[in-house]
Order: sequence, then structure tokens, then C-alpha cells
Amino acid sequence: MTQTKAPREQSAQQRAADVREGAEQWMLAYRLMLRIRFFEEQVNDLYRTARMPGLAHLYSGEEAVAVGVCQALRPDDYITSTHRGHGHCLAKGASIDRMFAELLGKEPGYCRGKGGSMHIADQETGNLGANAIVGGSAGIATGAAFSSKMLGTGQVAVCFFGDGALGQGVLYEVMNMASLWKLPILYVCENNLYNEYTHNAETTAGSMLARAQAFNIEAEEIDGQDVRLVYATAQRLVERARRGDGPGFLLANTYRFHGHHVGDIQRTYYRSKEEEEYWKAERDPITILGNWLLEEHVADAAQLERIRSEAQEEVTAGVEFGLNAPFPEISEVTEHVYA
Amino acid sequence: MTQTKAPREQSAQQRAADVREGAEQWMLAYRLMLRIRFFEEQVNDLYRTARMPGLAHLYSGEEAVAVGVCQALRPDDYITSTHRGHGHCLAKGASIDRMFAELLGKEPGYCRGKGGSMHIADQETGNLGANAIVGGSAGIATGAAFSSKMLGTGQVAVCFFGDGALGQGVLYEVMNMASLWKLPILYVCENNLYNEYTHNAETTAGSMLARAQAFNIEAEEIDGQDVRLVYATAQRLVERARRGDGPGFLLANTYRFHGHHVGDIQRTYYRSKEEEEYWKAERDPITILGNWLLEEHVADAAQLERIRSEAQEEVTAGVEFGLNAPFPEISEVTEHVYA
Amino acid sequence: MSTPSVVSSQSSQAGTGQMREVTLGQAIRETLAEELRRDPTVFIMGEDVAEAGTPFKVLSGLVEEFGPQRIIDSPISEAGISGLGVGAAMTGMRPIIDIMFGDFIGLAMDQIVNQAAKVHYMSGGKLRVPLVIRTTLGATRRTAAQHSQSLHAWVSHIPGLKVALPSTPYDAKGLLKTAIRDDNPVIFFEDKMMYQLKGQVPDDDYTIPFGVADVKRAGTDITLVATSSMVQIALAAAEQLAELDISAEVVDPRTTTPLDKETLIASAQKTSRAIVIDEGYERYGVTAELAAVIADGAFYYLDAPVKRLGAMDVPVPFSPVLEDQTVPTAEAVTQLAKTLCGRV
Amino acid sequence: MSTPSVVSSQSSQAGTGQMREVTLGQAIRETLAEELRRDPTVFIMGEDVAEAGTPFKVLSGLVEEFGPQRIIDSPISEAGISGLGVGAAMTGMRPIIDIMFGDFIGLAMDQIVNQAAKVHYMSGGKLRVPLVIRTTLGATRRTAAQHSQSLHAWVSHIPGLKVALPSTPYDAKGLLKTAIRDDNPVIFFEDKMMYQLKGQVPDDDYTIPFGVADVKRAGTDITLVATSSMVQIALAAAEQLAELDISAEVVDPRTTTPLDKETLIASAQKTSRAIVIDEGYERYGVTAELAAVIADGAFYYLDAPVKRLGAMDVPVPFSPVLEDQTVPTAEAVTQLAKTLCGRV
Ligand SMILES: Cc1ncc(C[n+]2csc(CCOP(=O)(O)OP(=O)(O)O)c2C)c(N)n1
Ligand SMILES: Cc1ncc(C[n+]2csc(CCOP(=O)(O)OP(=O)(O)O)c2C)c(N)n1
Ligand SMILES: [Mg+2]
Ligand SMILES: [Mg+2]
Repeated sequence: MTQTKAPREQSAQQRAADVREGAEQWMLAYRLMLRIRFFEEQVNDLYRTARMPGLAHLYSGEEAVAVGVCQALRPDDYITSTHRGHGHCLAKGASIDRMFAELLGKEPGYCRGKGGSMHIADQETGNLGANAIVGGSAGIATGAAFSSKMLGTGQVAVCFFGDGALGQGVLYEVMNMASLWKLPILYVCENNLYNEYTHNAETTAGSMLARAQAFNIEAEEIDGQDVRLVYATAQRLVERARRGDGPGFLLANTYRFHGHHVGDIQRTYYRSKEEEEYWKAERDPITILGNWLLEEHVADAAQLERIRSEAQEEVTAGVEFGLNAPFPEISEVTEHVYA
Repeated sequence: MTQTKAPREQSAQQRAADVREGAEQWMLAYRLMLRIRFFEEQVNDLYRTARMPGLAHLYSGEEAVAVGVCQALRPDDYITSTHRGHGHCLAKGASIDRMFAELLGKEPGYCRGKGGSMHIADQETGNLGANAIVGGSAGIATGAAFSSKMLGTGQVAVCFFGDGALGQGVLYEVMNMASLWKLPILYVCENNLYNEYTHNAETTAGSMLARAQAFNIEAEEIDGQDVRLVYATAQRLVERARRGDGPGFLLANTYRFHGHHVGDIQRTYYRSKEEEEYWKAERDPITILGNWLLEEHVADAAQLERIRSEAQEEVTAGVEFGLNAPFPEISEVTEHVYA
Repeated sequence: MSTPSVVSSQSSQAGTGQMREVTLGQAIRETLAEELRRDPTVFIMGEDVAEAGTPFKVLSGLVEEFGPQRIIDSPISEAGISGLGVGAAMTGMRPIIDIMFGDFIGLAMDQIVNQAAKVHYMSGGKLRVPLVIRTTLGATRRTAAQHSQSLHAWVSHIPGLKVALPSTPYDAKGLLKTAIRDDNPVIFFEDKMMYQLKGQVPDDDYTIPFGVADVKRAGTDITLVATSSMVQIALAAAEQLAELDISAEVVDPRTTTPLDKETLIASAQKTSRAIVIDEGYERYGVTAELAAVIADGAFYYLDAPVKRLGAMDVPVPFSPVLEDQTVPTAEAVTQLAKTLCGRV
Repeated sequence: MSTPSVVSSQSSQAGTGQMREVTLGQAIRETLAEELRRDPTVFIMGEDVAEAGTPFKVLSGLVEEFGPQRIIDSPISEAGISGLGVGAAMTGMRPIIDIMFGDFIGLAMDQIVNQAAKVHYMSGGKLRVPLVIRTTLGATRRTAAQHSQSLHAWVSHIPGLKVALPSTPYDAKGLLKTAIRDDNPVIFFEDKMMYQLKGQVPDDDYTIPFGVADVKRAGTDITLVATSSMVQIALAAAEQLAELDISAEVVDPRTTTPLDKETLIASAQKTSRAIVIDEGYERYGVTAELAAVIADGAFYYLDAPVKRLGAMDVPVPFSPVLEDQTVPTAEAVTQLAKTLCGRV
């Protein structure tokens, strides 16, 4: 499960062309990944300083998956997300300030403070919502793809979920339907090796890829730390789905740098410090892309540093906005139960 | 999905040895299949003459699956069954009279009349119960296999289900666990082409076998009308499971001769008369075994005829027993809610 | 069971056109056909809904008119189709999901309760789930414990869901139209044994608002609150009671959520006695809520405790002699009403 | 919330040994350890139950003593592990299945309700399902709508299931022992917010029979029937009421099914007033059944209608300012009790 494919071999010419063509996109990817990283570090800080109610599940380390996949999407394409959803929201275009407001239970939050970290939804960016039920959005995403097909809108739906969601039967139920009806959907399994505090070797028999292939779904396993590879593969599967050639399944191997949630500090009983260090040092998707940008002379160190500080500023401004925002009126508690 | 493997090629010598060795078993298989056939014809008659409450799902045509698999089991091995469960019960050793009593809601029935056709259970023959929820017994069978492993009893559990149950997510959840923990279980998918009134080509994407293989489960697809092949394959998978080498999945291609249930008379909108005639004329498991017994001189026509009439007599006696049996006392309605 | 229902509110809500006699099953079918014609975003998905028209044959003919793109046979995946319905509802469609037997909603409870019911609220009012889940309830069909339950109490309990239980062809049609046009998830329970029940429906398009109880028969001595399958039982009991000079008022809430508390309470205040009858298990069932609401709201008017008749608290047995014990009968209602009215 | 509970029935049921102070979480853990030691057929299965000891850390240390063969980390498959538990229970084991959040039982409802609850009855009394499903309830943890529900009304509704809701360490231990030794499926709900609550438990082995309510505090003016998380709220309200010279009796049913109707009714008959408090959604929830039972059984003794306080009928919101509105508070109970006692 842990082997990952290297980016395909390319001719030097081809590569130079790709670099030129992709330069703007990869610079944006770099910015988006940093935005997510700084956002999450700020969330962690809010938790540690007891300024945020409840918990949150940080996406740091997995940024290339959300960003690479969402770069392959149209603005009106749909995504569904998970308990570890901040990265997906941001990659699909959510604004930092309204996200912080939501995490803090404030009125200008995406859900007026009613959803919180695990339920951010934003229909303007096609985000049908994070979901606190593992595998809980598989049906929703498949239904969105169904709508797209029925209404002929050409939209694709992306369903993000973790390796743990492979334990949920409903995923197989809807993958079967998506395949039967050739729905325009991409199932993205973010394999970060763990279901909470349990390694997936203990919970997941056989082959993850084969679980989708059994339903005749086009499936690929890739290194989820390489945003360019994620993008290229997602692009192929998304366009295939959009053309009506049926659903795809993308198994992206990745890693979460923090604990399962912000409060998960003692982790050595389920994963080693060495493993964590290895991923942070060698497999950080931001470093990987940054190095590539430098090597290919797409950007110089100063440019990257500028992006870094801009992203940091955006996050700082966003959290200020959230902290200063008002709570909803108490009377809102009984609003929005029914439409 | 519909191709079936031919019995493996054998040398003439090997075959002769097999015949001698198997003679008694195949004669018994013939008797058991006839018993099921006549039982089901009698049930149909009870329905048509309005002597049976409710409905029933007949197993006629599929006898080789239950009989072949159960011949590979120890008496204390477990089975779980389905809404189409009479064949499984009888093959595992249930008595005809108590089954009729149950179908008629009578006190000497296996469940004192409380279960009826869809819930016959008989722990003395290891039958953990038919189940009216499609896929509903997958968890139970897997749990029985788990007990066997925990208690070290060497028992194997067989989970019978129809092709329609491949739509139920819980099946994938428990197959994953069975594989992870190498539980002694055999999943038997009786693929009779239909989910009620819908062909499984409309409901089932990809490969049925691959759905088990994805979990690293040893899977085989066979002609379910050949009881000897069913036995041989089940035997191999059951003994493998019993040894602790992990679960098996047997995809048995078969056909139900009657409607989905006794009341399903008009069937041409979902399957053709020709298809039905083909299976009855060419693929009747009882005829197939009967012909083989004659060809191999295991039995002559008179012997087979004797078995036929004995089986018919058993069924006739059984239905008489059921019809004459008393209903349970009305006070029983509140008994057995709690143990 | 053949007592004709007195649909008192009918004339007030119906259009001005002709009335026709149809069965409850027909009423459902023609409502679906009318809504499928009216709104191209409506579709039906479920097991054996197309050519087979469901095992109850309620949907027969729809696939011929609307085609297999809109009347969709699904795999046997109750959770999956419910989840797909939620997502489709959030993105512009109005799905009608068919769950063959109400007993199977256990398979879909997570999708119904954690997804459908909560999406609107959790998103701060932005996303909507105009989803209808049609399913069945009711026993006495000799189909035993896993095909005979009336589990509407579960969903009635969940904020964000609406729950409708028609008891006549007229109500079935008007409530189902409302359900389909509603922007919220609605669970619609049909009594399997009532599909052949006949009644008048208007030719004109009409809807019945949710949360409006219907007085199926007016009376002065005792209130019989009854739902779904139990309405005909209550009406039959009212007939029997009339012969004993006890005037029973039969009130059908029609939707458990929202609940028309006012009408229930007003009736009990007027009659000073009430029995609540429902085919769900009695304990922690719908009778509990309705009885508690009435006992509270009519406290100072009641001459006797509010009594409840639900299904017996046992898994439904197969044997007819046993099964028949488990469901409230007109005789049982009559007997209890007599006792409450001091006529032992 | 820190009011110490007055466990009146404790001495009568406890052994003769010493008492110790433990938290509710510790009480659960040591009960499980004792039963795992006593009976080799007991095992625990669930998500992150082994080395992690669950996210609530309630099971910490068990895998070290009993090994991964008996404390089993499962895939994230609530339906699958529940189904496996049913089958294992039918064949000689006594499984304890851990469903992390009560909100997730929707995923397992079919297994719990159509399988576990019915096997014994459907088999005419032959097969048994000695299964315990441990899960949680309760809000105010800032975990929003899908992690904050108290869904015990659903399972309380189903014949064949037993449902226990401990409110003190003493009750948790005695009820859990009974659950594990019971030959029926028992759903055991623990309040997530109460794991740190301290109380006395005896050193000796003891069990608390199901269906026996406990008077947590005796009183004469009003009965407060409260379950699980709401018992401490009721006790706090009783303290506040005492200062106003209103003597409140706090009764904890401890199991909703079976229900000790007699004790509830007798208390209300004595005090002539009752409020039922439970953290499930109010509509069609546990408060409805309890209120209906009391309103019926104490009808001729009541001076005021039986009142109910459940969770607000809204999906639980994330924002603390909103979430705190949704759960009954001691102040709300006190206020309502004052009104009922005519002290406005
Ligand atoms: C149905 C369900 N079961 C259990 C949980 C508790 N839970 C929350 S996250 C999680 C682990 C999820 O693992 P994975 O899907 O791999 O996502 P990751 O956290 O690794 O991103 C669990 C068990 C849940 N939220 N929903
Ligand atoms: C969960 C569930 N959904 C639907 C049904 C209704 N139903 C009964 S049998 C059946 C078809 C089953 O098909 P299959 O599993 O292939 O078995 P077969 O009848 O062909 O033997 C259906 C849909 C059910 N009993 N349980
Ligand atoms: Mg993971
Ligand atoms: Mg079939």
C-alpha cells in the first residue's frame, strides 16, 4: 500500500514545455498549499491557547492532494469533504476569514457558526460540505454527480475521504451505482496510513485499489505529496468522468503531520517519531514543490518567500476577523431547522 | 458473469475411483435435492390452495448449491440462510415435518410458528437462521466464524446469500474483517441472475468475484447446477478456511425455476419463457446428477425412481404433519421477547 | 375496515372540480405521475420500481410514461440510494426514494438522520434537501418480524425531518404533493394493507398542508386520535360506540412532525377523554408523544387519563393466530372507550 | 454539576466490603476488566479500543492485560462489527461492541433492530444474543450535530432490546455487570461529559437489576424524573428548590427498557407533580413515554400536568452560545418546578 509511483519519465523538451505552461498554476499551487499550512498552524494555536471551542483535525502534510485535485476542477464542480476538511475547503476557494469565523462559532462563518470545523459548506465554491461521519459524504457526492448527469450540466463531483472510510459499506454501495450509471465522479482516497490511532494495516485487508476496480472503476494509486502528479492524474480522471466515461478512483498516499486532532499529542503508541520526522523532512509537499520551482527556475527564493509571507498575512488577517466577529444571536438556535 | 467453468478434466482412472468413492454421497445428494424439490412444489401447492399464510420464496432449480455446500460441512458447522432458505435448512439436516409446521405457523414448527418461511432456525443442525433482510446474515455468519476461532472449535460458518446481497454494504464490511482475521467462513453467493424482478446486469457493476478478491479472499466461480462440482469446490474452500488459511467466496451460477415468490406468476416482463425453459430442460441439477448416476452405473433407473417416491412420501407425510399440528397458544405471543 | 371515512376537511381544501373514486394505491400513483409531469427535476429511485412497479404494484405504468431515466431500478442498497438522494436533492433535483418495507430504514438511518435531516441547519440555512422517502408500515400481512414494523416514531423524533402518514386516498394525494414540493426531507409512510382502500379525490390539483390534523368524524364524548392504518380502526370503533350512544370524535394528525397539537388538544378539551391509537410499538412510540401532548394541554379538562393503544411490544410473529393479537382492533378501542366513559 | 449524588439504594444492594471513590470512566473500565477476567467468552471490539483505549480513554490499559485477541481494534464499520457481535453472541461468546459516538448507531440500526433484537423471538426462544453495545450520548462538547445526539429513544422503542443509562459510577458498574451477564442484547449509553464524575463504589462484586428505578434524592413536593446526564441537573435543581422550601424528589429510572413504572408513578402520586428530564430530543423522545406513563398512572393524584424537558428539537449547533441553549439546565428545571408548584 505504501509504494508510490514516481512521476512518469519525460523528455527534456517535453518537460521544459510543461514547466512554461504550468508556471502560473504551480505558483498558485504553492500559494494555496502554504495558505492551508498556515491556516492549520493557526488553528492549532487557537486550540492550544484555548481560544477555539471543540477540536479540529489538521490537514498539514496532505495539502498536495486537495490542491492538486481542485486545480483539476471547474469552479462549479462539486466537492464533498471530511472531518479533516479545511484543506479541501480552501483549495476549492473558500475564504480564510469566513472559515475562521466558522471554526470559532461566529455569525459571519460559512454556516453562521452552526457547523464548525467539521461541517463547513459553501455552495458558491461548489463545496457541499465537510462531514463528521466517516464515509458519510460518499452518498452526497454520488448524488451530486447524478444531478449533473440528469441536468446535463457537465459538472464533476469529487468525493474526498480517508483510508478509514474504506471500512464503511455505503462507499461500496454508491461506487457500484456510480459505475453502473457512469456518473461523473472522482473518489479520492487520502491514504495517510491511519484510522485515528490505528494503522490501516490492522483494519484494511487486501488491496485498496482493487476495491474500486472490482466495480469497474478506473483507479490509480499515486504519490500524494507531489502536487503536480496529483493534478495530472486527477485531471485525466476528471475529464474522463466529465466526458461520460465513468467514475474514477484516486488513491493518494500521504501523511498527516499532526495528531488525529489537535488534542492528539502523545502519539508514540501508534506511530514513531522517526516516521513523523521522515515525512516532515523528506515528504513535505510544500518543500517538494518549492524545490521544483527553484530547480526549474520558475521562481527564485525571494519570490517564494514573498508568497510565504503573503499567505501568512492572509491567515493572520483571517483569524483576526474570526476572533473579532460576533456570535450569532441566540434566537438563531431555532432557525434553519426547516427550509 | 454467466460463463461457468466445466468440471476439471480428469483421467479415466481417476474418474472411476471418484465414482466408487463418491457413490454413496451422490446417491444421498440426489435424495436431498429431490426432497428440496418436492418440498418446494408442495409449498407452492399450499399457497395456490390458500392453505399457507403469507408467501414463500422457492429454491427449486438451485438445489445443487445448498446440497453440494452442505455435504462439505461437518454437522456442527454453521450456516446462515436467506428469504429463499428452505433448501439450505433441509440440506443442513432440518426435518421436513417441523419445517412445514413452521411454514404453517404451527406450534411444533422450528420456531413455534413465530418465524415462518423466512426465519427458520435450528441450532441443532447448526442453522443460525434464515433472514428476511437481504445481506442481513452476513454479520451473523462472520460472527459465528469469529466464535469458532476464539473458542478453537474448528467449526466453519457458511453464509448463503443471493446476487442481490452484493448491493448491501455490510457484506463488504464483514468480508474485510473475515480476511483481516482469517476467519473460518465461506461466503456463498447464489447468482440466479435476478434481484427480485430486476436482472443483475442492471444492478451489479464490474465483477462479482473481484469484489471478494479485493479483500484478499480466495474466490471461485462455478456452475452451480453441478452438485459434484459445487461439493468439490466448497470442500476445498471450507477445509482451507478450517485450517486457518482464511475465508473463501464461492460464486455459484444458478437459476430459480419459479417466480421470486409463490405469487410471482406473470414474469415475462423481466425474463423470457425461453430462458426459463432452457434452464429447466438443460440445466436442472437433479436431472444432471441423475443422468450422471445412470451413465456411471452408480444407480439404475429403478433405484432412482425409488428414491424419488421415497422423497415424495416424506414430503407428503411432512405436510400432513404440519397441517394437522396445532397453532401455538395465544399466550405465546408475549413469550420469548427476552431470554 | 370498510367503514367509509368522513373526510371533513375535504371540501374546504379541494379545488372546484369533480370527485372520483380511487384506491389509495392509485392516488399515490397518479400523484407521482402528476408531479413527474409538472417538474422535470422529480425522479423516482428504488428497488424494482420500474417495470415491476414495486412488489405492491403501486408504481405500475410510471416507467412506461417517464422512462428508465426517471424511474430508476436500483441495486439493493438502501443506504446508498438514500445517500444519493440527499446529494441529488442538494444539487437541483427532487428525488423520491422508495424503501420497499419500512423495516429497512434501519439500513438508511445514518443517511436520513445524520445527513438529510441536518444539512440545512449545519450549513446555516444555505443548502436544502428537498427529498421524499416513501416507505411502508403495517402488520397482519403474515410476513413476520422483519417485514411488518411501523417505525415512524424514529424519524418523527428527529429535528429536520417531516413525517407524513396518510390514511385515505384523498390525504395520500394531498400530502404527497406537499411532500414533493416541500424543500425539506419528508418521510412518507404508506400502510401496505391500505393500498386497496377506496375514497374520493378531486380531479383538480390540490395539496394538504403539513401540521394540520383532520377530524375524520366529529363527536362529543371521547376523542380517538388515530394515525395511518389505525384511522379506519378508530372509525369502525366510533361506529360501534355510536350504537352504545357514545359519540366518538376521530382525529387524524396526518403528519407526526410537524404535529397539530392544537387540534388534538382542543378535541380532548371538548370531549374530556382521549385514546391514542397507532400501529408502531407502544413503548416510546408515537402514542407516547401524542398522549403526553394531550395530557398536558387538556389537563384541566380531562375526566379520565389519556390511554394508548399501540402495537404490542413484541417482534411481530409470523403465525396468524399470534400476529392478530399484536395490532389494535376496533373491538379493543371500543372496549377501552367504554371503560373510559364509565360504561363497563 | 458538582452536586454529590445521594445514592439511596446503594447500601441495600452493595456487598459488605469497603467503598472507594472512582470516576464514572474508571468504574466502566474496572467493570470491563472484572468481567473479562471472570468470563473468557467476553471480548471487546470497536474502533481504537485497544492501544488507544478509545478517544475517551475509557478502555486504557485493557489491551495490556487481556491482549489484542480480546480487545480488538476494528475497521470503521459500525454495521459490520455490530453484525459480527450478533453472530458471535449467538454462538457462545459475550461480545461488547463499542460504538464511539451514539450518533453512529444509525449505521448499525438494522443489525441492532432487525437482527439482535429479534433473533430470540423469531427462533421461538431457541437462539440467544447476549450482546452489549456500549455507546455514548450527550451534547455541550462543541462537536456539532453529528457527534452530540442522545438517540436512546430509538432503541428503547424496540422490543427485544434492553437499554441502560447510568448516571453515577455506582450505577455504571452495577448496570454494566448486569448488561454483560444478561442473555439479551443491551444497549448501554454513557454520557461523554460524565466520565470524570466521581462517586463511591464498593470493592465487592455487585449488580444492579434492570427495571429498578433509583430515588437519588427523596422529596415530597415535586418529582423530577431524570436520566443519565440529566440526573446531576435534576439534583442541582433540587438543591436550588430546597432553598425555596420546595422539596423535590429525584428519580432515575436507570433503564428505559425495562422501565420501572411503579416507582415513577408512586413518586408522582406522592408529590402530585412531576417533570421528566432527558437529553434526547424532546419530540417523540424518552420524556414522552415517561410523561405519558406518569400522567396515566398518577392521573387521580396530579395537581398539575406532567411537564417535559428534553433537548431542544434542533440539530445540535456548533457555536457554544447556541449549543448551550439546547440542553436542559438546572435553572430551567427549577423555574419550571416553581411554576408547577404555584410559586411564580
Ligand atoms: C462512522 C464514523 N465512525 C467513527 C468515527 C470516528 N472517527 C472520526 S475520524 C476517524 C478516523 C478516520 O480515518 P480516515 O478515514 O483514514 O481519515 P483521517 O482522519 O486519517 O484523515 C474516526 C474513526 C466517525 N466520525 N464516523
Ligand atoms: C435489505 C432488503 N432490501 C430489500 C428487500 C426486499 N427483497 C427481498 S428478496 C429481494 C431480492 C433478493 O435478490 P437476491 O439476493 O439475488 O436473492 P434471490 O431472491 O434471487 O434468491 C429483495 C429486494 C429485503 N428483503 N431486504
Ligand atoms: Mg487516514
Ligand atoms: Mg438473485
